[in-house]
Amino acid sequence: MRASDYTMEELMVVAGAREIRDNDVVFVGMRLPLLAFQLAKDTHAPHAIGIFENGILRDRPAGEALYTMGDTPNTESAIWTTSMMDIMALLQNERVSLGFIGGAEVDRFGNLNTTYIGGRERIKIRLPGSGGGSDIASLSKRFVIIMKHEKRRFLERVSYITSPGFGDGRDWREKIGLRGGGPCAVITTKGILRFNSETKEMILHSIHPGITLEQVLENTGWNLKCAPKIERTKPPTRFELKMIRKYDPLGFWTRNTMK
Amino acid sequence: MRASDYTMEELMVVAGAREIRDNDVVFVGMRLPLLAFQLAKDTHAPHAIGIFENGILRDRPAGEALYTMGDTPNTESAIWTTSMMDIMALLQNERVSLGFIGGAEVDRFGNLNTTYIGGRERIKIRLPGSGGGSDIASLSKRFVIIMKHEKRRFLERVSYITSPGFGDGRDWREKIGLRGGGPCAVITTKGILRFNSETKEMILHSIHPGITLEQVLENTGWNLKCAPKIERTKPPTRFELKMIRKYDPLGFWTRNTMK
Amino acid sequence: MKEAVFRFVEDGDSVVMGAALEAAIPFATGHEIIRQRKKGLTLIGPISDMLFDQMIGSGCIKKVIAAWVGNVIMGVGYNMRRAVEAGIPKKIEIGDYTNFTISLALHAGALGIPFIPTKSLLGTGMISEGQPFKEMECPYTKEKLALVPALKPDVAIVQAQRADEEGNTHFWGGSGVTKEAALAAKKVLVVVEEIVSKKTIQRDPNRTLLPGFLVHAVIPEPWGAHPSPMQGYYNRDHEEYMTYHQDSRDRKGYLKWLEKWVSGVKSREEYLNLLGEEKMKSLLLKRHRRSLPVDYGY
Amino acid sequence: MKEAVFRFVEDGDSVVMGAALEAAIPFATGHEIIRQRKKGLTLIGPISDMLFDQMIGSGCIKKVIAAWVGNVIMGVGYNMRRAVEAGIPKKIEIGDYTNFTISLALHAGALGIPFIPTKSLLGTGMISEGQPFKEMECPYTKEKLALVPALKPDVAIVQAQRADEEGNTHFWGGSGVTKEAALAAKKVLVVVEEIVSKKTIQRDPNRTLLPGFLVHAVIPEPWGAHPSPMQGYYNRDHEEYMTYHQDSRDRKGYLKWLEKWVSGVKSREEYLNLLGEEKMKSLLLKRHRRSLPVDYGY
Repeated sequence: MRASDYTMEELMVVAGAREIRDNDVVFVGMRLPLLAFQLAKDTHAPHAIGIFENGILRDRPAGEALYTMGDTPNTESAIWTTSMMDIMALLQNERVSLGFIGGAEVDRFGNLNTTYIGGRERIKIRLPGSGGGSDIASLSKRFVIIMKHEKRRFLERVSYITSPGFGDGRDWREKIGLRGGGPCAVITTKGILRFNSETKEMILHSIHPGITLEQVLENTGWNLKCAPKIERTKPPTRFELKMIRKYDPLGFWTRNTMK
Repeated sequence: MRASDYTMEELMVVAGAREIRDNDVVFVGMRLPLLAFQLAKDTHAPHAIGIFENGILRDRPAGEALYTMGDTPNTESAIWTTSMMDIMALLQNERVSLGFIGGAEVDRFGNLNTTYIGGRERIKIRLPGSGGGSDIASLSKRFVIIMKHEKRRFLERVSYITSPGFGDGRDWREKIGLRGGGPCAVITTKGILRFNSETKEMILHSIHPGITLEQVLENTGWNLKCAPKIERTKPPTRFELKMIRKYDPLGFWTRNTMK
Repeated sequence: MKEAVFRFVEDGDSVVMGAALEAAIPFATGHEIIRQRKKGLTLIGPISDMLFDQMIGSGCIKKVIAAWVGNVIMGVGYNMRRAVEAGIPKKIEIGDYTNFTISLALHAGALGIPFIPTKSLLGTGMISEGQPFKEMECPYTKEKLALVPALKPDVAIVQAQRADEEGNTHFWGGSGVTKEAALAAKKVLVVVEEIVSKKTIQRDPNRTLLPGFLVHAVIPEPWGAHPSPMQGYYNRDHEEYMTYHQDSRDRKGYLKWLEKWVSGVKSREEYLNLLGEEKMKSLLLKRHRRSLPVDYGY
Repeated sequence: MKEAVFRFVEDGDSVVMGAALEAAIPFATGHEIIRQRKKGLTLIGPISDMLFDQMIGSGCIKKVIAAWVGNVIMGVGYNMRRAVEAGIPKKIEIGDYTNFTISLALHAGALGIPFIPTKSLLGTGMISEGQPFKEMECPYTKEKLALVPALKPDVAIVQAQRADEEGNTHFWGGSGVTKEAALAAKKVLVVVEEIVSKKTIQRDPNRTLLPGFLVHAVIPEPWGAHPSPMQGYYNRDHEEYMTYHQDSRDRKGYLKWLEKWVSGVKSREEYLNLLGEEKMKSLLLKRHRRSLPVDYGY
């Protein structure tokens, strides 16, 4: 499939879905990850379970396109509808193997800021805040970050940590008292980045079709290291695209049709 | 009504019911208090609400005689069936105005032992334990004790506190960190005792029909003080008896028919 | 509705709204609060979706305690940004929580304990000085814990499907932090699609979210959650969220929106007239899916 | 049942049973554990009613963590007394909790936190030395608090009305600490009156007590809770509790009871044959009371 046959968002959904393993318990969240979960269920991860912080657990995609987790089709045919406490109990009790979060700013060690651009003391932009993102980052066994790859978003150091990645690297999470495993991948509009298992620094792992290494480096706010062999992100298959378009028929999330 | 027309248990149920005010939220428990609650609902406290630690809240008596709170008629037509956590949350959050508990041993300041006769170190008899009794004693705004009046049960000092009364008196509850109000009455097989508002010592308030003051004093293990004017406990009315016998048709709880 | 808001929501109160997250948001109640020009309120909720933004813009809010303030499908809330960044129409304070920790704070409030520990928050900007959270070493495991202090709101607005006249309330779908909020609050207002007989409640007591003795007012207000969805009654009106996002981009646009949808209507009835029958019809359920009965007999 | 107990209940395990208090007690599972001569088990439960007493008498129990051990309508449990007071058939240890604190301990386990504070326990004999509870001063209010450490049982036996083959479980009635126990436990066995289709579960997801991904085995065992009641299926068999109380007054009597009702039968089926059709019929519901449907459509 050629790059002109799909959008960057569709590629990111596919990349997100591929991070989901069969039998994963996925803290789904909203937007692209929600599509990624539905796609994974229809492809390689039929046994994955999705949980939603409003109090929903389901093991098959909703019967209609979702805009939010609170939409009525997400409740219909769920396995369990309950309270946020029950869902978060699963998360804190280490029953959740994978979470997804987005971010406005990320840094070299995968820390995310979705609250105060400019920091809490000198607020430039007030963003919506953590939502469940910080909880997922702290408590899930591993999590995937999905965001735009721009120089102003990829910083050496975020000015405020909403959702903790690896802090300043190495065993920071352990020292600070966190139980969860930290970020395992960053899916961006340019490529996929992963983390060095020792230093916990973010490392370029693959580049999306049509993007050059230079473009990635130029749009990263620090001296980004690369994996020994940088891969080319595998484009969506025809079936994957078909499924994404089924779950986002109007292209609200993946074809920029309505914003 | 003459003393020969009713049993001591029936009199105790009536006395228990009279402790329930209209609009009370009552932590009901089992045995005689359960009958007292049903009786109060049918007489002077139609707005009282009963809660049960297995997770039941109801505002009218069950449709059939109950042996335990877990019996099926106690669930049918309840207002709320839920978890113990929700019920206990009401209790700890000061939503419960009245609780009932029984005891094997009680002392001068209303502390109860239902765990170790002889104390934890020199166990003479191992009793069933706290159940919810200790929670009710600690957390309800006021509670009523119902038990047999015998010298071996009414002690200067219990050897083990399962459910706290007023400790060693006065502001002990406050000092120890308890929030609830402590015991307000002890309904026994001989009379009704209440507590001095300052010293928190148990004081004889009324004597049941057919019982003498001497019998009460003889069966109390310390020098029991009396109220300025000791009353005579009002016997059950015909209607009260009728209702009790409706809720305990076989006399299991109140006519000693089956033990 | 008018009377309940007048009597039970007082200036300066802290009020939980939107406790079920993106569904069952008490928009009708929020709009009535705006119309009554309440002052100095603190809003509490996990994800407020755009209701909090609407209320912030009206000037009746002093503080927001939340995990996320914005418009869930569109992103940022412009009134919130204007208030925080430029003090328009009024400077507001934001108490930053996460979804879980707001849930824990209300849970601690409901449980009657002063705090509850968690493994979330550690290493984040939220646990810094001046914030309500503390760190401690666990006396059992020696691990680091964050402590979340109890929240005891003055008012909880519970938006639900049905209740009887005493306030015994049935709810279905994901309830978010609704129960915790109601059990923690000093006053509870229940807003429902319909009032049903007490028997309907008693025939399925496990469906009860909240017993009536904790409820101060029961308000029947059909479509009271629009444009958010109410399971079993109507679907989400996504379009309204998109329109509001555009309308509220600048202050003038927001005021126009406010005049049209809130100040310019006297009640939910007038609001629904404005919304139009056709729109309402398009949001009705197309596919019914009824639960199967269970037996509570003996 | 045989296989599930064989595979998932191991010698030395801690096992929650009777989490719903006087109803839905897993008697069938308890009896199977006795038959398989498991050793060194720790039983956990709020009010065990007579099941724990039966198991203590069989010698497979090392410790009981509970708020109350006995026979709810008759009082004391004779096997428990013999074990504690005289070491017959074996000395057991008892961890004394209250109903609330056992609930909190399992809740903390389910929540993945090491402890939870409470205002219960203060001033009682339960918080004394050698016991699991600690006192602390609240860092917020400076008041005294008791701390309840988390319990994480090896196994939770969940007795419920119905589940699908994946273990998604529906329950109605008061559930006591069942959910907390199951969410806290490492292994979960679900014992139900009937296996239903997944669709039945999905048509009412608020009725779900527990999702199947936490469940290790689903065991259909009709009348598995007898003589305790199961809402919607059968009522409590009070007589059995009275008889057991008399039978177990001395060790010889208990052993006779054990031989007749547990060792002498191979399965629940044989137990029910022994119980007799007439008795079973007398326990069936006389008055059905079905819940009204709610709509989950969209």
